[in-house]
Amino acid sequence: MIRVQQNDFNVADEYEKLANDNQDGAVVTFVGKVRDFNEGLGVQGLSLEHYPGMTESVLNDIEKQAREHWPLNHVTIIHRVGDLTLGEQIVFIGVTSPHRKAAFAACEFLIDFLKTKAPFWKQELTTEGSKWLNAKACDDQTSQQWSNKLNIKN
Amino acid sequence: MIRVQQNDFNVADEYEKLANDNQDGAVVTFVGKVRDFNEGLGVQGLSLEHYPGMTESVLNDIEKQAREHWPLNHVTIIHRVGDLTLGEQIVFIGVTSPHRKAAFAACEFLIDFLKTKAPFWKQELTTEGSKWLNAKACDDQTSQQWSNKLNIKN
Amino acid sequence: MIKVLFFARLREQLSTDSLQLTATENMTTAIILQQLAKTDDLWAKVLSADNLLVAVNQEITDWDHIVKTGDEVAFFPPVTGG
Amino acid sequence: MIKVLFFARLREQLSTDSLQLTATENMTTAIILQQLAKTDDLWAKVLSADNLLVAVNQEITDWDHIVKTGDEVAFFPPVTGG
Repeated sequence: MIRVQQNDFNVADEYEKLANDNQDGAVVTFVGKVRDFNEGLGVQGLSLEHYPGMTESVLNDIEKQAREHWPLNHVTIIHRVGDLTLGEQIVFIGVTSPHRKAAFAACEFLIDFLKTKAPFWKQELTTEGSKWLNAKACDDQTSQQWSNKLNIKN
Repeated sequence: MIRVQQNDFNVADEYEKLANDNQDGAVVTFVGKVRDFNEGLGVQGLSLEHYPGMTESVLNDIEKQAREHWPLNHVTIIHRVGDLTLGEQIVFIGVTSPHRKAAFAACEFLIDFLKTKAPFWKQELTTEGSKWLNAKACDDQTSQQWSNKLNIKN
Repeated sequence: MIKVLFFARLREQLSTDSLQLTATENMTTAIILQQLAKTDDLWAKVLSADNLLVAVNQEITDWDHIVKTGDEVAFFPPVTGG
Repeated sequence: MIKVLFFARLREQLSTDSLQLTATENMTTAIILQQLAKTDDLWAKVLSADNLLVAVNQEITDWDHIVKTGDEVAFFPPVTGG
């Protein structure tokens, strides 16, 4: 299940939906939040822009790739757009699998690929004004490492 | 926070307690559940025994090791004992960190080490009677791989 | 016609979120970029950023991708979501 | 005295969860195991399982660990939690 939305999500509700299956021994979730530091400036919030249509199609593709590599049952990807304040939730990734290693690997793969492939852009609202964030080289490297390991063509 | 208990835990409550800190950009949780297959027999439930006192001390030690290797903020480990039926939750591991990679690595480390170091024993209640589970060699290997990688003495 | 979209920093710097272009034969994504860069000094500067990405019909692609009429072409900086 | 505990399959097979032993000089965990194995054929068989683990004072240890009076020694099969 893939959703791109302005509204906040509720982790408890998403967990309930993911975890109702008795075939799954493992449920792994990741939540990314707006934290109060980045490159040394006091962050007061974020504004998130995306490319409607392409975002959903990239997220679907990433999910498909994960399912090709690991035995997954339920997959949930939720990403928020619009203005977010300090401490707010940005992204939820949840996966279930009969096997714990698969669940961990797929969850981390999904967020790593989302960060380098999905068309979202963050603008930081700091005490010194707003500014677009630069992509992190380390995120690119991480995604490249997965690609090499799983033999995925970028 | 470490707890060994007969009662079920509520993931929503545990998530709330973990995720209330604005310094943390990442929250990773793992839930292990009783699943309906293992070695080919119809599993109806599990009975979990432990070594009171030693269990808590091992879990504290594992948490301490994780904190030495990754910048973690909140850590929650909950493991249930006693009788559990199909689909019930067995174990909860939750970690928060400023960094997502640290949160993922620490969460997986904690469950991998719990599985090979903490004195819990599972008895499967199947349609053909109850039987003690055997330890999996792959769990031992996983924990050995962490030890080599992080230079931990077993 | 080809629909061209700009996102994030690019959209802000150009004060433009979309425009239309007429397709010509063998028009690659690189040719579109060069053509747009001729608009004025600002566009030339903004569109010369060396880490620009391009998508055709909502899929990331290369600079030698040939664009046809009806296609949607988007230019944007590296993504920073999650 | 030394307190000896058994867990899981071991506890069931021996029908015993704990017992007391008198400490002797240079008594290692291996010596305790050998001494317990002399109880009868059942104990000899159960305690000869090659994957037994031993903990002294709630910490996993080796078979040459010297045990003193007041110590708590536990024998159990490989753990299977989580």
